[in-house]
Order: sequence, then structure tokens, then C-alpha cells
Amino acid sequence: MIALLVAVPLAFAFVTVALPKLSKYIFPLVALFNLALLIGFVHPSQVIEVGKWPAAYGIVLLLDNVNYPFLIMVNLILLAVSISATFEEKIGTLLIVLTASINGLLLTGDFFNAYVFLEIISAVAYILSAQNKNSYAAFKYLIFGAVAGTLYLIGAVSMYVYSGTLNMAFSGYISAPEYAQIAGIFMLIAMLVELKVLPLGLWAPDVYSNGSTLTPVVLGSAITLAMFYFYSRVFFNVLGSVKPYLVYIIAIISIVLAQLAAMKQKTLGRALAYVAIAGASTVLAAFSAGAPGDEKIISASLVYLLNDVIALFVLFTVFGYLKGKGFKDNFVAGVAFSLTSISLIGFPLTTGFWAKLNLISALFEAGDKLLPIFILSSTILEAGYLIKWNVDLWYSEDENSEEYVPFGAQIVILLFALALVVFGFMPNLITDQTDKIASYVFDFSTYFDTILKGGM
Amino acid sequence: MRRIWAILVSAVFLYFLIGTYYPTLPEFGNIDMFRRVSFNYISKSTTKEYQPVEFKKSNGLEEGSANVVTSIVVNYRSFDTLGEVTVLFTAALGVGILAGFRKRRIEFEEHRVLSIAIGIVFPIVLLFGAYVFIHGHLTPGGGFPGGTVISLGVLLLMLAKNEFGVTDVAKHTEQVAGSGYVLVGLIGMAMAGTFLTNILPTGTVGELFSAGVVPIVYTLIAFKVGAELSNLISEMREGDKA
Amino acid sequence: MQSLILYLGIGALVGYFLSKINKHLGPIVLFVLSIYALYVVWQMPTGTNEALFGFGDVLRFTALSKYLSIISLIVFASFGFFNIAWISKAKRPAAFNALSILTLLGTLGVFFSSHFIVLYIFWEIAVLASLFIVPMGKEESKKATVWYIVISSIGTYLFLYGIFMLYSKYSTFDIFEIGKYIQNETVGFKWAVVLLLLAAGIAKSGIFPLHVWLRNVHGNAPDTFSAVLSGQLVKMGSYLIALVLSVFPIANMFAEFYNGVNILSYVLIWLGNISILIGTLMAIKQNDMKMLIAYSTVANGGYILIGLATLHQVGYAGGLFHIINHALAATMIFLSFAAVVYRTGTTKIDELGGLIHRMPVTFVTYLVGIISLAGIPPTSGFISKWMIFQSLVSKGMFVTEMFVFIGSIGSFLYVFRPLAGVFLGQLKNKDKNVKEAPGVMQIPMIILTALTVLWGVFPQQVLVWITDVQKEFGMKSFEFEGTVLKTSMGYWDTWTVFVMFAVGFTIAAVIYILMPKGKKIPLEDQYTSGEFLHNYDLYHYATKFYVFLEREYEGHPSFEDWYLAIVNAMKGIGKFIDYLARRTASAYLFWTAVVLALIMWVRW
Amino acid sequence: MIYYISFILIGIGLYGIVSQKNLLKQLVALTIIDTAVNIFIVSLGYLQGAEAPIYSVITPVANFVDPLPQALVLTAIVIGVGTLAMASMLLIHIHEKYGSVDVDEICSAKEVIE
Repeated sequence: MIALLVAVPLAFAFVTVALPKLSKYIFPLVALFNLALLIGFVHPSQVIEVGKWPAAYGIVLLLDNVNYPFLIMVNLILLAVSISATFEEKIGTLLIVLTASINGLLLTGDFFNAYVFLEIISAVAYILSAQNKNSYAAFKYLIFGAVAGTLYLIGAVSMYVYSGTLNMAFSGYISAPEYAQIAGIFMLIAMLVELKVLPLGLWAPDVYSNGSTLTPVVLGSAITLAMFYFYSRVFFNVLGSVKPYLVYIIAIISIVLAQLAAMKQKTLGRALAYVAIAGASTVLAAFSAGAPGDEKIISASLVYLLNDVIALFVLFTVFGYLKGKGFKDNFVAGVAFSLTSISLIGFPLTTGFWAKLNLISALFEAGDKLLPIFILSSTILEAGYLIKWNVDLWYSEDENSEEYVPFGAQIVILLFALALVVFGFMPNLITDQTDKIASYVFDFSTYFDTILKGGM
Repeated sequence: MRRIWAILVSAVFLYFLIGTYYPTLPEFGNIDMFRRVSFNYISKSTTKEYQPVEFKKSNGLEEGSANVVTSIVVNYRSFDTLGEVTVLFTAALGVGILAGFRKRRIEFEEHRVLSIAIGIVFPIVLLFGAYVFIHGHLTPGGGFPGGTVISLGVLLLMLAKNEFGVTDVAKHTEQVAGSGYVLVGLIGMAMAGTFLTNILPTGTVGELFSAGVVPIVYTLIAFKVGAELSNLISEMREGDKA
Repeated sequence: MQSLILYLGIGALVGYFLSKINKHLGPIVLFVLSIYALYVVWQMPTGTNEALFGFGDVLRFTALSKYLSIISLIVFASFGFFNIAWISKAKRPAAFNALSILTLLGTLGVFFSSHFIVLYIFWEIAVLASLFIVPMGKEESKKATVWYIVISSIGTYLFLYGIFMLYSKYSTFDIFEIGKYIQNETVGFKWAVVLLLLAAGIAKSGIFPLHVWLRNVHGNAPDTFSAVLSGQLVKMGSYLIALVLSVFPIANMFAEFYNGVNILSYVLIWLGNISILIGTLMAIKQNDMKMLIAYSTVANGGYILIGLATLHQVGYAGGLFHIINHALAATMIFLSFAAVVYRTGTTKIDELGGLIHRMPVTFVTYLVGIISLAGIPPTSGFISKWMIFQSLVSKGMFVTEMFVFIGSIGSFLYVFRPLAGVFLGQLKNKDKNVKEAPGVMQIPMIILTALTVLWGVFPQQVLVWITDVQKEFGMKSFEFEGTVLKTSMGYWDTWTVFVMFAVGFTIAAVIYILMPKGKKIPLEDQYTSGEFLHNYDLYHYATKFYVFLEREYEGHPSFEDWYLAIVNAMKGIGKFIDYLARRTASAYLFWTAVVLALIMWVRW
Repeated sequence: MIYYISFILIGIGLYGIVSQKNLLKQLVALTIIDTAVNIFIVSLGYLQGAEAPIYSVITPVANFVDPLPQALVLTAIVIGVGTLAMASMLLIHIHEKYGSVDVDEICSAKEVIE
């Protein structure tokens, strides 16, 4: 059944290529179908051996407690994008392909299959970044992303050489740890590029600030979520979880630099791009701090990730439509923007507050006193410039602007913003879920057994 | 200055590749096939007991194509190939989207020899392409090279006849072939329980009509790739028509 | 307490929607709520614990909470009543009202909570609610908002870090629980934790080195809201300082340094000294009356800190007393300024003058306010300063005393500047038609004036509250009997002093009435001997009022500029990052190589 | 040995991307890396004295090199082609917009546009 999550979107993508006008309407239907399938018909744990070839020979798709919430979230975001964003006809097909490939990346249990889906995602990302005639930034991203992809390929093939199979669970189990580490280095660099952690995420500001309502939203929310899932899968489960100090340090440096750069920006788009970088870096730093099996840190950082992703969705959508114009004629957009930026800063009784609070308390419990310092001090900067943007936009002196937010987008961003507040009042709604994810993330033996079990 | 940085960058990578990565690799030409899954791919014994495969003799195996690479690409790891098709599809689509930004048309100067010879060459090219993909499970080749050869024929046609343009037929071919591939997988799912399962008899290794769905899938891929690449070339040449 | 917070939460919503119907309804809601809350708080017995929305025992009503809540509610009640008329000048009345009520909710929550995280949550609610009111003020208030949020965040996040340091040691967030254990920790830990916890209070109450936001924020906020900012929100910081200093056994935690004053208190006292000096000197310079009083808030925050930090029977009581005095005085002053701005539309001192003839009630409010602020008997302002002096003298801290005296003298100077420039002197031509503020505005001003004088003459009620606090925290309590305040060095009878002043005032009034009156002449005649002038403003005597004093400390270091320089340096780094991001893919690859080299070197 | 060749080719490709100002040349360098990696992967499956993995008249029984890397390379090539196609289309765009594919000239053209 879970193969349908990939197969059905792909089939629709192939069908709509000659019917570009329909693709816009089919895309939300596809996302809805995925959600219906996920909520109504499939539940963890499920394994599919594609083509009935047993695990370690064929490709295995796996739905477990870790990726199930991620899948729901990604499809929800894509559904929201289909309503909120405006795009030309053919992009609809492209987004259906993206749906299929993100689902594939989340489900797959095979290194090379993951590479293929990663490349599809990147290909879609290249095209999306070229929106609004931003082709030079897209080209830079393409060159850089292609090199990163090549490095991942070398890593994946190395895992095959070391272990004799491409199945993640098996090759992680068989290969010698010191060899697997080398392959891990290749994959790590590729993932740092996609996660836009700063020295390697320098492509992001140019791409994110292209002013489209689609590109930064999709890249910053759906793709980032998928990449973080994949990171946790590979580095917590497959390659054995140790605390990568270097990643930790790089991520911390990236937080600081991104916040400083965001503070300096004169255009909202670029500032938000750096906010996205800082958010992703914070989550990565927390992931590396919690890598030695600390479930609390992982749970808290997942809440942080969720808050970040939803907040960026709203912020980028508002920016895409209003292009930095004031909120005078767009009250709903203004409210959504303010609520999400408050949540992003982490003021009390929003999701962001619980994310930061839980994260810091978990870090303290684990004896990590360094990261909280950087999280808190970067929050000061973040508070400064986000509040500045809020005040500027609310009290701007612009004449009545042409820009407006369409009705569908208003509904979506308002719902998301309210969700952040509601989760802030009832944090258990998400912390229960993330606790569940975190309790399975490090569980290699269950993962291994599930893959062995096979069946539909 | 730029060159010095460039040398430094490649030196770092080379140092890593040679100094750190190389020692972890097996010696060239001296790999341990028995530790790899490929051993079972070759002997076609991933689900059954090992028994050696013989050309034109073994039949009723779990997988029936003589070309082991094809058997991996289209059968054991068919899901990858679906993804691979999608990458190409995405690229073609992307080029279409990017090309739609601005109308253009690159004019070719018709060459007399070429425009006359095309009448003879074009069918031969098509025939060769068809041969390549139909025998994909027997000989080197398959859907991707076959499709590429076909699209090269189209390119030749384009070079020979300036007024030639790829019509919407290519789009529809792409559409039918692509969904056909997924459909094959879904039929497998309906009949055998899992996506992309082989539902046809695998026949004798080395025969034309063998290997279950492999030739069908490869044919679909060939059509899709041919149509996609033709489309891609045409869109690069004259922008988006749709 | 829980129901009170709930009512306020509902009240914010009700206030918002009522203000949409008629903007004058919102302040009424605020006023009614604060009076109701005042009644509840007045009645409530201290020492009770309560749950908050299902979280057990996170609220605790102490004597300190009671004292601070009453002060806040008095300020908010008068603010609400004043706003009924003033609200027609507000930019976004509905949001203004709702956020004001939320600010009240936040501060009351802070006073009630005994759980650090709950306290932090309420603190941030108060900050956030007030934060969005600030940009409704003058044009520069947008920048002020950023100052506000950044300095406030620095304080609160240091505080949060301190909380978690404690939590990782004791696994509890209960303030009083932690107070029992902390004594036995290592010296470094104690220093770190106490300073981190105090940081939020220091930032909020405008103590050096985090004082820079007050000028921008209080000076540019909406006129009446400055009263709340200076009269009430700043006291939230003082509350936190008082709480930390009293709940934690500071005297036992830190070594004695000077005449029985422990080292931490000594450091805090010095911070207070510097604040007094900076606040006073900078206030003298200001030409904007709101900014002037904003700096005086810095100086008075210093007084409160010094009083509290002595941890002395008299000094601590004096510090607490000064909280209420400054709250009332600042509210009165800012409300009277609001009334002036309501009628004239400017806050610049040299654009005003002679308003005593047009706005006598406002003038009296301001006058009593500054008398209390400068600490002249018979107002209550004198009592608290006197108590602080007494404790300093008894501890033999003469340097600090010098600063405190400088501050007192300086405060005469700076409060006189608006008095002379705005209310006395010649009436400007453009202000000829100015009327007294509406009656609705006068009522809260009169009540506050009466309260200040009343508590100056009969301070018993306040002293009961203060001694309750001292008893609760196990300190020796301040001694008083009726209107006679006793210290180790003597006593002060407020009633006698009041009678003396009253007699003196009567005599002066009689002389004033009997003697011949001065003659009124137009402004220009005084300066120009009748010559023709094109620009009268240049000859306004409030222009460069204290230039002879300002000359003495011209070119002084400005902390605001230093902080801005730091920000600019940070922006420079940010610019460099952005420069890198605009490079080509080649540059990106170079960074990949750097990261790879690092990974090769470090591994994991 | 063949490992070294592919590594050096990767190095050359990286050198090309970093040193060249012309975006088209950077793209060419990228394809060099792609190709080098493909060579590398195929060489990982090589077995001394073994044949191409196809059952045929010449090799009726199995004595084959590892076919899996070859299958992977097939996929990688197609992915490379897709990337190349998109990149060249982007280059066409860049040339139309800025009138050049040289980094420096694009930067100066960008300043003019902005």
C-alpha cells in the first residue's frame, strides 16, 4: 500500500504533462489522496519489498513510527502550498513530482534509491529557484548542488563496497564502523549543503530571496523537513549514533553568522532566508548534541523544527505576496506574520516558546551548557530584527499598495499561525508525537527487524 | 590568484580521496563477489536456492533476462529506474518551464546532402533504436540508449529540415509511456501484491520473448526517453509551444 | 489569583471588541478591572499558594506581591481613568486597550508566581504586550521598540539561563525551594546564578549598564503609556531584584566586604551609584520633557537598587518605600505631560511656557510630583530618601552617600527645567487658546496628588506593608510608631514636619496675597528692550536652559553610541557573510573544501 | 590505478569549477566530475579476468564482473544528463538576461540591473 504514496503522484505527474492546465487542480488532490491514505489506510509499521525481492536484494520501502509523522507533515505542507502559492500551469506537474520524490525519500530504505530521490528533489529545487528570472542564483545552486550530489553518490556506493549491499539497515549493520565513517563524511557534506548550514549553505540567500510565493516556501519547509528526516535516519540509525563534535561546532557558528547576516539585511526576503539558515542550523546543532541517544533533545529539536518550518511557511508566503509592503490593507496577513514571528522568536505561549524551553532544559539535563548560550543570544538578535520588521510593516507609511494576499492563501497562513498559538497553549499535542518519534529514532534493532520482517 | 585557490581546493579533495578514502577500498580487480548481493543477481537466486544459470537452457527462473545489468535495472531495482525516468522527466519539464520564459527560435541552415540523405538515414536510425531497446534484456543496451538513439534521429531531422518541429504527439507519448510504466507496477501490485512485481512468465534465458515484464518496461522507457529528449531538444531550440 | 488572571485575560478580549464599538469603552474596562483587582488584592491574605490552570502550586501571594500589586493597580487605575478622555488621540485604540490590559495581566502574574518558568512566561507577556504599544507613539518610537526588545531580551535570556543552571542542579523551579539550598554551592556558581537572575531586573529597571533603552522607549512611547512604563513596568524589575535579594540568603552566600555589607550588595550598590550619576547628569541635558523624566527613572532605579541592596533594616524598607513613591511620582508627572501634549501637541520644553495660567490642575499635579521625586518634605518622597540616607550613614558608606546627594541635588535641577520651561514663564502666542485638560483627566491626577501628600503625612499604611515584607523574609523590620519613624540614629515625625510646612506655606501665602503683585509684560520686552525680533523662540529662556552645567561634562562617553558601535560591528560581520553568499559557485566549493579539511582533521 | 585516474579527474573537475570564470566552462568541469565518478563506480565492480555480465553464446555460464555498479552508473548517467540539460537551459537564460556567461561581467551587469 505505501508504494502508492510514490506511485500515484508519479502516475498523475506523467498524465498531467500533456494537460498542464489541469495540473494545478490535480496537485492538491494528489496531496489530499496521500493524506487520506496515510491517515486512513496505512499505519506504522509497514514494509514493502518492491518487486517482491527480499530485503538486502531489492529496494525496501518502510513506514515506521519515525517517518509516519514526517510524511503527514510534508504532505500537509504540500497541500497548503497548493492552495496558498500562485504558480504557472506547468509547475503543478513539477510539484506533483516533488510530492512523489519527497514521499519516496522519506519511505526508502536504500542508499541508492535515496540518491535518486534526492536528485529529483534537487532538480525540482533548481527549477523552482529559477522562478522570477532568478537564473543566475539557480545556476550557482545547480553547480554546487550537483557536486554535493556527486559526493553523496560516492558515499552511497562506498557503503555498497564496504558491505556488499545498498540496503541502509544491512549495510549499516555489516560494514566496519571506521569504514562507514568515511562514507558518512561524503554523505554528511552533501547533506550539509542541502540543510544549508552556513559555510555550505551560502547558496541559500540568493535562491530564497527570489520573491516567489513558491520557492522559499517549498525549499524552506517541505524539503528541509525531508532532509532532516533523512539526516536522522542515516546518522542516528544506520551509521551508529555518535556525537559529531565538528558538525555541532559548525552548526553553532552557522547560527551566529546567519543571525548576524539576517540582522544586517535591508530587504525582508534575504533576512528571512538567513532566518531559515539559522533555524536549520539550530536544529542541526541540537541533533548533533542529542546524537548519543538523548531522546529528550531530539524530541525538543523536532518541535523546534516543526515550529521553524511552519513559521517560515507563513513568513515567506506573506513576503512573496506583499513584497515588503505594509499590512495596512492586509490585516489577516499582518496578524499571521506577527503571530508566526512571535512564535519564531519564542515568546511564551506559542509553539516556539515550548520548543526553545524544552530544548534548553533537555540540553542542560544532558550537561550541554554551550548550545543554550548560543540559542539564547541568537534569540536576542532574532527578536531585535524580527520585531523591527514587524513594526516597520505594521506602521509603514506606504500608500495603498497594489499587492494583496489571495483569499486561499489568507486562510492557509492564518490557520498555520493559529496552529502555532494553539500548540503553544496545548504543547502536549505535538510533544507527545515528537516524544514518540524520538523514542524510535535511535532504535536500530527495531528498524533492522522491521526491514527483515518483510510482507506488505 | 583564482588558480591557486582552485589548486588548493582540489588538493584538499585529492588528499582526502587518496589519503583517507583510497585505503578503505578493495584492490582494483580483486573484489569479493560472494560478499555482494550481485552474486545472487547474477545467479538469479535471491529468492531461491543457488543453482548456476546457463544461457538458453535455464528457464522458469525468478528473473529471466540474459543481460544481468538489465535485470538489475528493470527488475531487481526497478524502483530506482522509475525514479531515474522521473529525473529525466523533471529535467525535460524543467527545460520546458524555463524555455517558456521567452520565445525564441534557433534557425538551422539546411544542408543539401543531409536533407536528401535524411530520408534514408532516419528510418535506419529509428530501426536501430528499436533494435537496441527491444533487445535490452539480451544485449548491451536497453530503453535509455534506445530512446536516446531515437531522439538523435529527431535531432537529425531537425538539422535537416529547418521547418520541422516536434508536435504535441511527443508530449502524449511521454504521458502514455510514463503512466504505462507506473501502470505496470500497479498491475503487479494488484496481481502479485507488491508494486512493480513481475507478473509474466520469465521464459528461457537468452530468448527474445523472455524475462517477463522487462522488455515491456524497456519499450515504455524507450518511448518515454525518446519523446522526452526530443521534446527537450525542441524546447531548447524554440521555446515553449504550449 | 488564578481567577483574577483569567478575568484579565477575558477582559483583554472584551476590551478589544468594546473598543471597536466605541473607543472610550476600552479604558473603562481597564479601570473597572484594576479597581476590582485592587479590591481583591487588598483583601487577600498573604502566604497563600494556588494552582494555575491545573499546574499545582505555581502561584504564591506574598507580602511583597501584595505591596507591588497594590502599587501597580493604583498606577493602572489612574492610567485607565485618564485614558477615557485621552484615548481619542491613540493611533490604534482597540489594540492599545487590549494590550494595556494584557500588560496588567503580565505584571500581576509576575508578582504572583513562585515558579520561575511561570514568572518568566508572565514577564514575557508583559514585555510583549507593552512592546506593541510603544510603536504607537512618536515617529522614533519604531526604533525605540527595537531598543526595548533587545535590552529586555538580554535581561530575560540571561535570567532564563540562570534558571536552567539552577534547575540542572536542583530539578525544581520553585523560587522559595531553591532559596533553601543555594547557600552551600561553590562561590562561582553562586555568583553566576545570582547575577544572571538579577540581570532581568537590572535590564527592566534601567540600571547601568542596561539603562540605554529608557530614554528611547519612555520618551517616544504613547504619552499616557509612558506613565505605565515608568511608573509600573520598571517596578517589575525592582520586584525581581527585591525577590532575589530577599529569598536567597545573600548575606550568608557572599563574603563580607565592607562594614557588614557583602560583596554582591556592594557591587549592586555601585551599579546603583553609577545609575544615579548617569541618570541625573543626562536628565539635566534633555530638552524633551518625557526623555528628561525617563533619565530620572534611571536615577531613581538606582536609589531603589541601593536601598534594597543594603539589606539593612532601614535601607531595605527605604528601597521598598521608594518604589511606591517613584511609581506615584512618575505616573503623576507623565500623566500631566500627557495632558500638556493632549492640549499643545509637543513635548519639547522650549516650545512651551506659561501653562500655569491655562492648566493649573495639571501644574499642581506636576509640582507635587516633582516635589516628591526630588524628596522634599512633606511628600512621601522625602521619607524614602531619608531612610536610604540613614542606612548608608549607619553603614559608613560615604562615597555612595555622596552619589546619592549628588542625585538629590541634580534632581532639583532637572525637575525644575520642565517646571520653568513648560509651566512658568511666558505663555506662547500659539498656546493662547489652550484650555485646562478635560475633567476626566483631572480626576486621576488629583487623586494621585492627594495620595502622595497623604502618604507623606501618614505613612503608616505603607510602612505596614513594608514591615510585612520584612517579617516574611525574616529580616529585622523597620520600626515606627504612628507618624514617628525610628532609626538607630534618630527619628522623624511626619506629622510635625507637615504642620511646620503648613504653617510656613500659610505665612508665605499671606505675604503673597498682601504684597503688591508683579507686573505682566510680553516675552519680547524682557530680552530685547523693545527691539523688533523675527524669531522669538531663540530668545526663549528655556532654550539651553542648563548650558552652563552641560558645558562641564560635554563630550562625555555615551553608552548608547557604544552599543550602537557594537551593533555596527556585528552588522559588518553580517555584511561580510552576505558578500560571501553573493559570490559564485567556485567560492561555495572553496568552503566545502574548508569543511572537508576540518572534518579530516577532527573526525568524530 | 584506475582509482587514481578517476580521483585525479575529480580533482581536475574541481579545479575547473573553482578556477574558471566562464559559467559554461564550469559546467563542463562539472560533467568531468560526473564522468570521473562514473568511471570510479564502474571500476569498483571490476573483477580480474571476468567478463561483461551478459549471458550469451560467448559466456553461457557466469564469470562476470559485478553488474550492480554498472546498473548504478546507468542511473547516474541519466541523472547527469538531466542536470546538464537544466544547467544549459539556465545558461541560455543567463546569457539572455546579462548578455554574458562570464562571472565578472554578470556581476557588473547585475549591478546595472539592480
